[in-house]
Amino acid sequence: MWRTVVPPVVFGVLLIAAWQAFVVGAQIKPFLLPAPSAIWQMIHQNPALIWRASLVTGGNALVGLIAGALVAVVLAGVAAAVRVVDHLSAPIVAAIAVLPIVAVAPVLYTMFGAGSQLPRQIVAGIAAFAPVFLNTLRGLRQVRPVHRELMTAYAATPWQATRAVTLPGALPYLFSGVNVAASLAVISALVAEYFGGPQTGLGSLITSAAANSGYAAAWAYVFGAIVVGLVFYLATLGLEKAVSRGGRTA
Amino acid sequence: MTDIDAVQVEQVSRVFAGGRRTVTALDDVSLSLAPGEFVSLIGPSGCGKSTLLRLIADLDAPSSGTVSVFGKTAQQARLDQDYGIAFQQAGLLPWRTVAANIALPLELHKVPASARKSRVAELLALVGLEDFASHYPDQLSGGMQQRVAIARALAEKPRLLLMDEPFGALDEMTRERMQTELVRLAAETGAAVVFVTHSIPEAVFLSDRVIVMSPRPGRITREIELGLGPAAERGERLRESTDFYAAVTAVREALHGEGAALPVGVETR
Amino acid sequence: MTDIDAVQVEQVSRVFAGGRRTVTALDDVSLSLAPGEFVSLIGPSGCGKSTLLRLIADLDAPSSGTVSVFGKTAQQARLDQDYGIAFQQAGLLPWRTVAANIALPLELHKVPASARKSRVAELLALVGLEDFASHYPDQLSGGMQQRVAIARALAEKPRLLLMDEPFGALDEMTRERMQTELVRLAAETGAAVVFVTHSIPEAVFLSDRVIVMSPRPGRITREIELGLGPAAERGERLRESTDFYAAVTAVREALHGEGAALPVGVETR
Amino acid sequence: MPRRTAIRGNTAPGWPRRALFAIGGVLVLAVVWELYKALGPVEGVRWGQTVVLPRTSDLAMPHLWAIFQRYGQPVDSSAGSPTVLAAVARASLVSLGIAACGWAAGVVLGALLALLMVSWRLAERALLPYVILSQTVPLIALAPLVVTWGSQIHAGGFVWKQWMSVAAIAGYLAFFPISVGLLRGLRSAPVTQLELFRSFAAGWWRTLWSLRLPAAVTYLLPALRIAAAAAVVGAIVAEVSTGMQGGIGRTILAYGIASGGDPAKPWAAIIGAVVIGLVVAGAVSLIGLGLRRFRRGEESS
Amino acid sequence: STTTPTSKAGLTPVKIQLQWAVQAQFAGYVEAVKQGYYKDEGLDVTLVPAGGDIVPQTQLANGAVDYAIAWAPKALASREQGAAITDVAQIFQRSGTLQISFKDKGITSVKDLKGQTVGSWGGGNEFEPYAAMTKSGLDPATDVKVVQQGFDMNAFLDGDITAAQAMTYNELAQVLESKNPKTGKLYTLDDLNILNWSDLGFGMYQDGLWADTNKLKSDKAYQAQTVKVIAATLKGWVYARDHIDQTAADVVAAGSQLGLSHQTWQTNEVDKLIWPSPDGIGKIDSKEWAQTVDIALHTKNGSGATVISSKPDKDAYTNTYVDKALAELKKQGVDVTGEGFKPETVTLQPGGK
Ligand SMILES: Nc1ncnc2c1ncn2[C@@H]1O[C@H](COP(=O)(O)OP(=O)(O)OP(=O)(O)O)[C@@H](O)[C@H]1O
Ligand SMILES: Nc1ncnc2c1ncn2[C@@H]1O[C@H](COP(=O)(O)OP(=O)(O)OP(=O)(O)O)[C@@H](O)[C@H]1O
Ligand SMILES: Cc1ncc(C[n+]2csc(CCO)c2C)c(N)n1
Ligand SMILES: [Mg+2]
Ligand SMILES: [Mg+2]
Repeated sequence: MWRTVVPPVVFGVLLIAAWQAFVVGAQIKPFLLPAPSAIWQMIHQNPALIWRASLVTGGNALVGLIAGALVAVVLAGVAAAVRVVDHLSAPIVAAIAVLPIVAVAPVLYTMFGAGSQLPRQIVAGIAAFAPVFLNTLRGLRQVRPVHRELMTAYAATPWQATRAVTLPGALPYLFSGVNVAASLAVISALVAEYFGGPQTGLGSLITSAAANSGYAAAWAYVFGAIVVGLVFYLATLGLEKAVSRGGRTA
Repeated sequence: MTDIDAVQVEQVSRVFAGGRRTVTALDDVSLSLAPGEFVSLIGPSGCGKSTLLRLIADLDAPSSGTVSVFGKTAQQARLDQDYGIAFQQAGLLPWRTVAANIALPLELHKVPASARKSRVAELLALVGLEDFASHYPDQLSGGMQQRVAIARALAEKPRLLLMDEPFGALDEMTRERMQTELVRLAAETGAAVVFVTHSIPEAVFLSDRVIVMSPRPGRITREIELGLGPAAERGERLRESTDFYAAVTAVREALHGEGAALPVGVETR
Repeated sequence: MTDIDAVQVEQVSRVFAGGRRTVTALDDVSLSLAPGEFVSLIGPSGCGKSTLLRLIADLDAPSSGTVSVFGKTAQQARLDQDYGIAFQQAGLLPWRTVAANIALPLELHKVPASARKSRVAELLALVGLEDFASHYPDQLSGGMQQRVAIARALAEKPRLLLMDEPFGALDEMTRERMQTELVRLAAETGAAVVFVTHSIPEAVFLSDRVIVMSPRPGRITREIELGLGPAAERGERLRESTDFYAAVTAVREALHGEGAALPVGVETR
Repeated sequence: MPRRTAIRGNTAPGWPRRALFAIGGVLVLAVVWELYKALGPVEGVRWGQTVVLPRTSDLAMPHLWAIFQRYGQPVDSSAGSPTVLAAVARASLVSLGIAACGWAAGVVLGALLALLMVSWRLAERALLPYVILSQTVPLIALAPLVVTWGSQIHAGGFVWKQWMSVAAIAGYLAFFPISVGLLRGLRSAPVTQLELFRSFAAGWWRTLWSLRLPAAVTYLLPALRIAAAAAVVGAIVAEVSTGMQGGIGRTILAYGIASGGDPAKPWAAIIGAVVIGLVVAGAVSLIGLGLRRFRRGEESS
Repeated sequence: STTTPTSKAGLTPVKIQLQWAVQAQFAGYVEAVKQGYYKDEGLDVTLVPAGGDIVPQTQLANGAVDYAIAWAPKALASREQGAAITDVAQIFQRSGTLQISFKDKGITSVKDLKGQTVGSWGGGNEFEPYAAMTKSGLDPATDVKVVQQGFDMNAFLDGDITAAQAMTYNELAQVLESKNPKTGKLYTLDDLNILNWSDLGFGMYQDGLWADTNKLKSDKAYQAQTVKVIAATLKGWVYARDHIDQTAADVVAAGSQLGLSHQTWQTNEVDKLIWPSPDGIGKIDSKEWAQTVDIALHTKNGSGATVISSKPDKDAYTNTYVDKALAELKKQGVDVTGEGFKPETVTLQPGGK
């Protein structure tokens, strides 16, 4: 605990101190680089606004992450079981993995309506899909031959084998995908706000503040985004710990 | 023998049609096992020991010939759960506790929870792991893991036990203790055992009969009937007896072809 | 012995300060090895055999006591490349061919390419793998891999060989052949050998002296001097001789404490 | 005992079959698209207030053949206007070049970080959380800083160009998978092999070069591929953010602005963006071919 | 620095930061380059396009460019953050921002926005409608649903946004270039209700030319150069007024990715925001300026902050340089007021082609 918490905290404090010293020492104008103290002041002035906007953006990211991960897991299951599906979906999955948000977000707003949060959630879901799908598929393929034969020896039904062996074995892989997907979902939900949807999230606030050179305020909202990302990251780590107690895969 | 044979392998061949060439893993192998009999398969790497065991377990099908288990087809015997099996690697599920690993076959076959619980407790006691019921496999030593795998193989009181080098990963001392235990367990439950091993002393110590195989194509070259006394009485003393050494020497010679050592550089696998 | 000792371990202890409790892996162990002498370490899992070997190889440092190799500190000996080492797993680099794996230590120590090439050819012949020079490790059987690792350990003609259960992964036949080879190699190169094993017959077959250890804390409990004749003459016959069985029995008794078998359930690791 | 199970037959279909399947997959998607467009309601399928299945108007889902037709037509009515295909191809090449620079920069930065973290445990503990959190900082906030501070750099004859800001942002996204993946890879060398090198008295650099790096290849390759995709996405977003002209990101935006009257046009550009992503990922896979011998034992499928 | 490096043919290099990609919104600058007006003044001008997140006035303040085009409210906000910049020529005399809605929605006054989905670009472009709503007793935070408007008008066309923000010269054209699915023909102005913020008294100064305050104070060469830049630019705008079709073609040729009819419309509409300029193009009117400052001081945006918190100091704008430039142009006989300016009627093609 000590060893995992103290070094990053010390590093973070040093980083912020150096940043502050640089801004103060070199008399950097706030429109070039805001001082941490100024950012903190903005956070302090407007915690309720940051909180509300974080809930909106975080909520979209969460919905997208859960939906994207669920679809990815189900599809990975099908692809692992049916080779044809795997080969058919390969180019589409590869394309989804390289889809830029800038390209899909405007299109999604047109397809699903610009007044709702859904396009943002879809963007987050698309971003979360690829890492979870690819990792889970790898995990599902990683079933050890001993375990597979054990299930045959027990005359287990396919569903029993899936539940007893395949799914639990794939969990660590699934989670390493979810870990990556978590921060991707947050950033994607946020960037998607740029192209439409209700102006209630962190993305809208950041652009708005930045366009007026209000970088201290902008970074106060970025701080909100970082905290949301951190919460997602820790939550997925915690979930992984809780679900996959008992240690490594073989 | 008045009973139906536990295992009846008749003129079985198994040919693997690999990419470029075909490998004859078993060629015209016949073998029968009486109920309660303990038979070891020994032979160099690649002679088809595992293949034979897998055919009996219906994890693989013969290219020709028939395998019957307790008078049924191997498949029927598998579906009826007539055998328990243990592989070289313990093959425990790392996300299940020791107790849950042992309970796995019972769970899969819908044994009610209460019956399951008492059977697991029995088995834990049998392999001396009562205190480790709620440990996870990675918290156990290799020997303890192997014992869990054996308990799992015994869970449904099978009349036939199939074991593929189950002690390969153990150190000599633990291994010898496990051997003593296995002989006792087999005698107590009256199960027939097919036991694959690379170790001559192990085969000799455990078995009623040792079957020596040779590779390419996999064939049975010798069967050696041993008379080392009733299972229950085997122990440390036996390992140091002259009878034991004589039997070991006999198997060694059957195996190595009367001292004709192969030249270095020719692999046997 | 007029020469400086190949290995001199004096009153060495090694204590691991783990999270909750400390483990005394070695407690006041002393040992010396003459040049060209072949010594085996045997003992139950966790008695500190590997730890002792690692101290000699300067892969770990003692908590107290001193280790010297050919009269220097263990570290100096390592930097001078006075020893070759082989681990239980072959530990070959999968992306290097057999030849490149054997050449690795030579490459690291900037032996010129031509000298390297001829030495590798020599070593390949020594372990009987001339035909496999450009194969990759995954194309070899376990036994062949182990031979590559041994060739690598011998590459710089070390005066001291450290081997930690190098044959653990091999099947009995291959293992016996490798043992015969090793005895021959050690005799030919005049290297001293420290050999860790779990197998009593192996220790007896190979060694001039067997050192029996006991765990918790790791201590040397017995040293058994063997007189099974010059290395060059050991072979299949020896394994079936009465002398051999007598020696095996002696080591077994030293190891198991005169037949006092431990009850099942008490792990020794 | 490490018994090899490599004997298993190679059941993966060969190259041509795989390609056929891939084309089949794209065709299936195309059929689903057109079927839904034909059968789905124009207003989309609604669940309460929100549209849960897309609208099928030409604006939302143009016909696929309209998109392909659009490729053959000029971008606009001005004299000498190139076809959309030519314009998209040229813009894609521009973005590809910038993404490649960003990727290279990200690889270097990520590798340096990984080396630092692998050689100094404390650095790993202190830095790794920030490496992960760095990816939650939106480019919207970062782009102005990069542009502003980039423009402060005048060293000798060197002048910071706009595309460099784009490449820098692409690199910012690319370094992350590299640092995390390479760190794992460098740590993946088995202890026994590390000790072997120690027993050979090999120094840190020798061990790095001859052991840690080769052992890391299997981790590095997927990381390089993910980084390539990230660099492309980063370049495209950054083009829009920084206002760089000539790339595919800006083209998507420009064609999007016209989408009201010309709905197929932005799709033509979006497909271009996806194609560069695939090209880059494919090119990186070629690196994998060159490093084949370091990937022995990797499962084929 | 006071040393102005000279480039090829002895011209002084100058960078002007646009607010967006090259389009007819910046026609005057494009023509000043094309017609060689900058070169005639001894300047080698580069027009630097901007994108979503690039703030022109920041680029100016940190020295990346020599001049920038910026909207006054945003530039004033940056000044509060320490950016030392000055408005030296107010090119657009009127605001071109509209709120448009389809006729059937019946939105003819600001009050009708109540309960509607209102589009906004955010980022400092939203103060005019916010000020209007506040004035009319609507709270923008609760009485309307504000939706982020993207770069296209699809959300408006699909009805996701009832009242969308639009520039007369750009987004309005985008709508008029789109087909009405019901009729299969292009939308026309008759299909729309338009709230024009400038006409309603909420206009704020938009595209103006901003310069570096400190250099204006201390650097004689920069002062002289500023006059030259303004003079050439104004001449470019005069050309754009008098040659609408040619200008549109030149803009397309300069790399605009939108079509010719769109740029022709845009040139025409931008001209309308400039001409006629009774005081001369580029002059800053103190009353208009005061209105901009007043709205900026009192209008709250979505996050509750006002654009600026105190009145800008006197360095915020100056007519000194534009006056010199105008005098110069008048001497050359250039018509800098455009009294007789008559806008054309531009026909938009589908997709702006
Ligand atoms: N699935 C398979 N495909 C192709 N060949 C196979 C397959 N399984 C086994 N073989 C071949 O059949 C032969 C017998 O293999 P088997 O595993 O039965 O040997 P074994 O006696 O158990 O050896 P070991 O002692 O190494 O376990 C070997 O030559 C092996 O290469
Ligand atoms: N790095 C370490 N940290 C803590 N304890 C250790 C470490 N290495 C070894 N030990 C402990 O020291 C004791 C001796 O270990 P060692 O590996 O030397 O045993 P061994 O005799 O080689 O056993 P085996 O036959 O299983 O290889 C064991 O109890 C082990 O748990
Ligand atoms: C996200 C977003 N921000 C601003 C605009 C509007 N816009 C585009 S050009 C222009 C005039 C200034 O150059 C304005 C206001 C938009 N369409 N989308
Ligand atoms: Mg086998
Ligand atoms: Mg050891």
